[in-house]
Amino acid sequence: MTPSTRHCTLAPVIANREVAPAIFEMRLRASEIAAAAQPGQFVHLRVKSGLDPLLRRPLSIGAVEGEHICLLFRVIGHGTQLLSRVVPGETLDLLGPLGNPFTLHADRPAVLVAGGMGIADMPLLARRLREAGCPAIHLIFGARTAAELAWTDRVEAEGAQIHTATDDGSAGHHGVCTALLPPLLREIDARPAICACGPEPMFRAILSAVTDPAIPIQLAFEQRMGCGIGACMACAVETSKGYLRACCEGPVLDGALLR
Amino acid sequence: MTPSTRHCTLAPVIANREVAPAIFEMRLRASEIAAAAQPGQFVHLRVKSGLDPLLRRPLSIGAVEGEHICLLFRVIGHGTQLLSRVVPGETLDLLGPLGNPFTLHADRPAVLVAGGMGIADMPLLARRLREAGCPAIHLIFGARTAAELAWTDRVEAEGAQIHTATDDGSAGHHGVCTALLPPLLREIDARPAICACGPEPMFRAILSAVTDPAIPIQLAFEQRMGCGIGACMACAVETSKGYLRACCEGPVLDGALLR
Amino acid sequence: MSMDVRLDVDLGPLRLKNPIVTASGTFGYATEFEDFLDLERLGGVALKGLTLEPRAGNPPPRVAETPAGMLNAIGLENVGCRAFIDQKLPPLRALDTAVIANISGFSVEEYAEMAEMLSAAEGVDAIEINVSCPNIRTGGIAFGSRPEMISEITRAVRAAAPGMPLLVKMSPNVTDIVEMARAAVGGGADALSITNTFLAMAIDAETRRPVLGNLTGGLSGPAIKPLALRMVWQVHRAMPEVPICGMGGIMTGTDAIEFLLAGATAVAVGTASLITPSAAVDVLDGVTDHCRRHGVDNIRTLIGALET
Amino acid sequence: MSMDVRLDVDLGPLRLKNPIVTASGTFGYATEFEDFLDLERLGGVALKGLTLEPRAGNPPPRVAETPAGMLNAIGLENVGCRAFIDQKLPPLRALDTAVIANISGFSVEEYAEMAEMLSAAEGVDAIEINVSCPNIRTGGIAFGSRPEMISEITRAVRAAAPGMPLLVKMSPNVTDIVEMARAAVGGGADALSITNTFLAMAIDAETRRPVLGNLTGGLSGPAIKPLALRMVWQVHRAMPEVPICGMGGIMTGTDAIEFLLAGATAVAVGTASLITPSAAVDVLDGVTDHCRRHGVDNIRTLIGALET
Ligand SMILES: Cc1cc2nc3c(=O)[nH]c(=O)nc-3n(C[C@H](O)[C@H](O)[C@H](O)COP(=O)(O)OP(=O)(O)OC[C@H]3O[C@@H](n4cnc5c(N)ncnc54)[C@H](O)[C@@H]3O)c2cc1C
Ligand SMILES: Cc1cc2nc3c(=O)[nH]c(=O)nc-3n(C[C@H](O)[C@H](O)[C@H](O)COP(=O)(O)OP(=O)(O)OC[C@H]3O[C@@H](n4cnc5c(N)ncnc54)[C@H](O)[C@@H]3O)c2cc1C
Ligand SMILES: Cc1cc2nc3c(=O)[nH]c(=O)nc-3n(C[C@H](O)[C@H](O)[C@H](O)COP(=O)(O)O)c2cc1C
Ligand SMILES: Cc1cc2nc3c(=O)[nH]c(=O)nc-3n(C[C@H](O)[C@H](O)[C@H](O)COP(=O)(O)O)c2cc1C
Ligand code: FES
Ligand code: FES
Repeated sequence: MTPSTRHCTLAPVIANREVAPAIFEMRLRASEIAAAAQPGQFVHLRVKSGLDPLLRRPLSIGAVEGEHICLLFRVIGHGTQLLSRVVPGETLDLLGPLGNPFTLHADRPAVLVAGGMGIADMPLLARRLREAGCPAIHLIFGARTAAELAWTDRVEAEGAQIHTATDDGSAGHHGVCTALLPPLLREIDARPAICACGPEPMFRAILSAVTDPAIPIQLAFEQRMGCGIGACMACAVETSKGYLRACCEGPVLDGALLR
Repeated sequence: MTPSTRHCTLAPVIANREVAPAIFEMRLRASEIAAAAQPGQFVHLRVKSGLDPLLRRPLSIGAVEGEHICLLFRVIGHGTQLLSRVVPGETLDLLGPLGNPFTLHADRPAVLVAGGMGIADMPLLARRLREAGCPAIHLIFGARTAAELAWTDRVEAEGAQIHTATDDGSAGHHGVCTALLPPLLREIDARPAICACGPEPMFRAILSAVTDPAIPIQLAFEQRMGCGIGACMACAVETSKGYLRACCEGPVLDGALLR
Repeated sequence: MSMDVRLDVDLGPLRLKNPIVTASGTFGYATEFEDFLDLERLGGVALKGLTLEPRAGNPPPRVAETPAGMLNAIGLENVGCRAFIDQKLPPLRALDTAVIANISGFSVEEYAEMAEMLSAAEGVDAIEINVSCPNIRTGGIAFGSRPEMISEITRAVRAAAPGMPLLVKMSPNVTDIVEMARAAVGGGADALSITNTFLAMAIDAETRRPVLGNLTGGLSGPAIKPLALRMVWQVHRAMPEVPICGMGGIMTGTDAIEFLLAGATAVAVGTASLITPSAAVDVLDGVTDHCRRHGVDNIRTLIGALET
Repeated sequence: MSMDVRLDVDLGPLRLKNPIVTASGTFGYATEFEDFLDLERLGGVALKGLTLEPRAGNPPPRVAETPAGMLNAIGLENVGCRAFIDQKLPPLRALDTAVIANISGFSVEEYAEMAEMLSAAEGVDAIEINVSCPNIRTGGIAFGSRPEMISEITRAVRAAAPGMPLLVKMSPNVTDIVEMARAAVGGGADALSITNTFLAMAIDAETRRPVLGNLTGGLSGPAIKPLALRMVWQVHRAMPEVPICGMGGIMTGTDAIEFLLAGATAVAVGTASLITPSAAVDVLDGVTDHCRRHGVDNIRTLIGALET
């Protein structure tokens, strides 16, 4: 992350719509952030200008289209609830792009693993991999139910092959998505690079399924944040190197640190 | 005030527009409050449903039209600022009508005295006086400048004679409006009843200008409030009978208590 | 269809039909709220703080709004203990809800005298001793900041009203809330109310004056919830057998559940009632919903159930 | 066109070009903010709290949001005093702003040792003694809740760093802030920082667990402003000659003015910097605007100018 690319900006909301139950896609005009964004990075945004909520909320930069960035978020609490009611014409205070991005291993096949809202990282990542000439892109995507498999189309549009799983079996594999990883790895001839975003149990499943040290694994972490810029030490993630900050050493961390 | 007429209701905002610089007129649909409202009473409203602001804000019920009530408010702080941005379609949580209303002495000429936002009480008061057969209604209205003489038309429409004053001389008498009171009293043949709403210095000026005990003076007070329903003792107004609560013994108090 | 939830709790000897009571000073003498809620749905009502003599209270302004909170410096305006018994208590006698009389004194004798009067009067179900009102300039330290004073008052009230359920309402403006709680229990308290308001101040930068007529006042409302929760938890951990009535910023059923988990047996709704007159029953409904959603069939299983 | 306002103040022996500093722990080691503001516009920067040895800090989650506030239980994660001097201090030396090193110890000797190291290192303009971190389980009472401990630490640091401007940062979790302030001044403090965070707790009703890994944490942000203002006012009234750096929930220039009126000579911006990285200079601009609007040509005339 090059510090000088970070911006604090008032971004007009262009669109905000529910693309799946309680999952919203928001499009904002934020040209500087759009120009600088790398996959895996996030914006830290103020939901309202008052005191409620007080802290910013971190959301992945899901896709970039010209001057626009697209976010995908699930309504889980007070902040995202309010965010879901924002209408075009309002502006949001954004800080970004922040955080350590995915390293592109474009010489190998890429296996992207998304659990739930982890999908939010994937369209931009797939696009940059494709642009960098990545030979093959696979997306393994697990959600609770078919209706929540949002943004699959965006990743497919970057030429990725999609492998889905749902907890209730309403689409794709019936069960956890990491079950799809071993057969896929056997199918792929070269050693791939794995990029994952999702809940920690998913990370643990990946780490135990993939033991070959020559397969790079990158994991994008979520952690409660304060500043988002490395100053407050709120966002500690426990690793074999001690606590690392999800907002600057992360959110993308080398899987080897989590073994 | 008959307790059983009080309601806590979600009222849809029908209109909200700036009728003078930083002065807004808001129309809401609140049929039960509209049906029960008496002049001098107020609604206690929540500006937002969250925690900011926390407390309700008291505003006079300025006018009643069928199921609608009209409020007139000046933007002075955080709450009224937010209120000025409310748009039709939103709903506000209203508690009302609250407080002790003006007693109508409809057998005598009425002199209404409004200082600044004190005008907010006057349209409904003038209407009820007219309906009760009041022989003559005079409005003395003082504001900082001509542009702030809002709602004069509404009172005039009830058949009132209007006497204005402005601090900067841009309309009517150049100076405080209470200067208009002694000449008007001399002009009126019968003993009038005085109803006033405005800042405390205005009340003092009225009390010292009108010493005839046979002229009833009613004053509508503003005080910071908590509950608005007589329970918290927040809204104490100092009177010769000790502290009285602006929200239930007031806002309209007998001027004799303030001598 | 919806699950039955058993809601009754024992605040020491005081059985409440459910854990929701109102907080003293925010619910008047209860009848003010009759238009807006059914008083009999409440576990109990703690009424406006009483003094032996009627009090006029502090000069206005008496309230100020602060971020997610409010300051008050009412100065204990009340009708006095005698007029309370003669005028305010009778309409409450017929009600099926616990009536909690809250008392403030300026000497130990005053507390004892009020306790005697109130326990002789029919219709008072419990006495809550307010040792912490920070708004009155007594010319000295608040009773509630000294353990020996807390036990002395509690002992005196206990002796004056032997059979009466007794709550001591703690002041949060202390270094060690557990020490103060021990003093109250040592003096004979059946239960503790935690917490009263936090001494605070608001200033108007434009006029360069304090906002409150009394200069300082007590902070209440959501802003203090994390402070009050911590105190309830500390006291419960130190004395798990002592029932606590928890309060401070409770606006919703979820807030109330948090206090129960921290160790409160009952909770009081204060500032919220000033904002929404029906707040206390709304909180009760929220608590019941929470229990149903989580399959809790007896509210008592939540008390102190925080997993740490 | 716009009036010139004289902004420099003296925090005891420490001259600040303006009264706005950053609050320790919310501004990292300052360089993290270079993209967002000009550090040289600030009166000073108080940096992340240091300990003698590097510290890993508390298990996550380390922050929680509360109504108009936040809890933190960072647990003093820091690089340690030596690495601070070697790595973090050099980039700050060239800056024209006061550098305030904030120190926490687990024994009086540790405080003294850090003070000696820091005063020997070029580039530290003042030392701020944190006697109040409530997050570290030292197995005992916080230093900041005992007057004798406060004076002992202050004396030890004073002796170890004789020429160094010395601030003592008070804990608000006490019955009598004035007593603690007297202890600090008695021990040799040049000025007082008022206040640190308030011990508090957040509970997740769904999971029945405390939100913070450390169970409790420190409350900061707008929610505490009325509490902090009261403390600044109390201490200033008791000891008008002692300079105070006021803090607690300052988000705007108006908030800062309120602290100055209450008696603060300087103010620190804390939580606000986590929300808006440029907050400290925004507050400075707001303060300057306020002075212009009110015809104040020297900020010093506002200090303690509250009319009561
Ligand atoms: C780097 C990063 C990228 C993220 N990207 C996305 C995304 O693209 N889409 C998406 O739906 N979610 C994403 N999240 C999670 C998202 O930040 C939370 O869902 C959101 O902050 C919840 O806010 P709330 O007010 O609705 O919830 P509340 O529970 O009310 O929030 C309370 C506090 O906890 C924090 N918090 C709660 N859950 C989380 C969480 N899972 N991670 C971090 N902080 C949390 C909030 O920020 C807030 O400070 C991301 C998190 C991180 C750290
Ligand atoms: C019975 C009554 C009727 C009123 N009718 C009107 C009206 O019709 N039109 C109108 O413009 N204003 C009226 N006011 C004043 C109006 O309530 C305040 O202007 C408003 O509350 C300011 O809120 P704020 O958040 O913008 O100001 P802030 O200063 O940010 O408010 C802070 C706190 O102070 C209280 N407050 C501030 N000023 C006043 C005041 N003058 N009176 C009472 N509380 C105050 C607020 O309610 C709030 O609790 C009335 C007041 C009362 C008591
Ligand atoms: C306006 C007001 C008046 C109060 N009066 C009293 C009182 O007379 N006696 C008392 O023990 N507590 C009194 N309190 C404190 C409340 O009972 C309660 O302890 C406190 O407000 C915290 O709860 P809350 O945050 O839900 O309001 C008062 C609080 C407010 C806001
Ligand atoms: C995340 C965080 C970390 C903090 N770390 C320290 C610290 O290391 N040393 C210290 O003295 N105070 C520390 N504080 C307290 C602040 O310096 C300040 O006193 C407090 O937050 C009140 O100010 P505010 O409300 O403006 O944040 C910390 C506060 C926060 C929010
Ligand atoms: S959020 Fe502040 S250091 Fe990461
Ligand atoms: S506002 Fe509560 S008694 Fe009047």
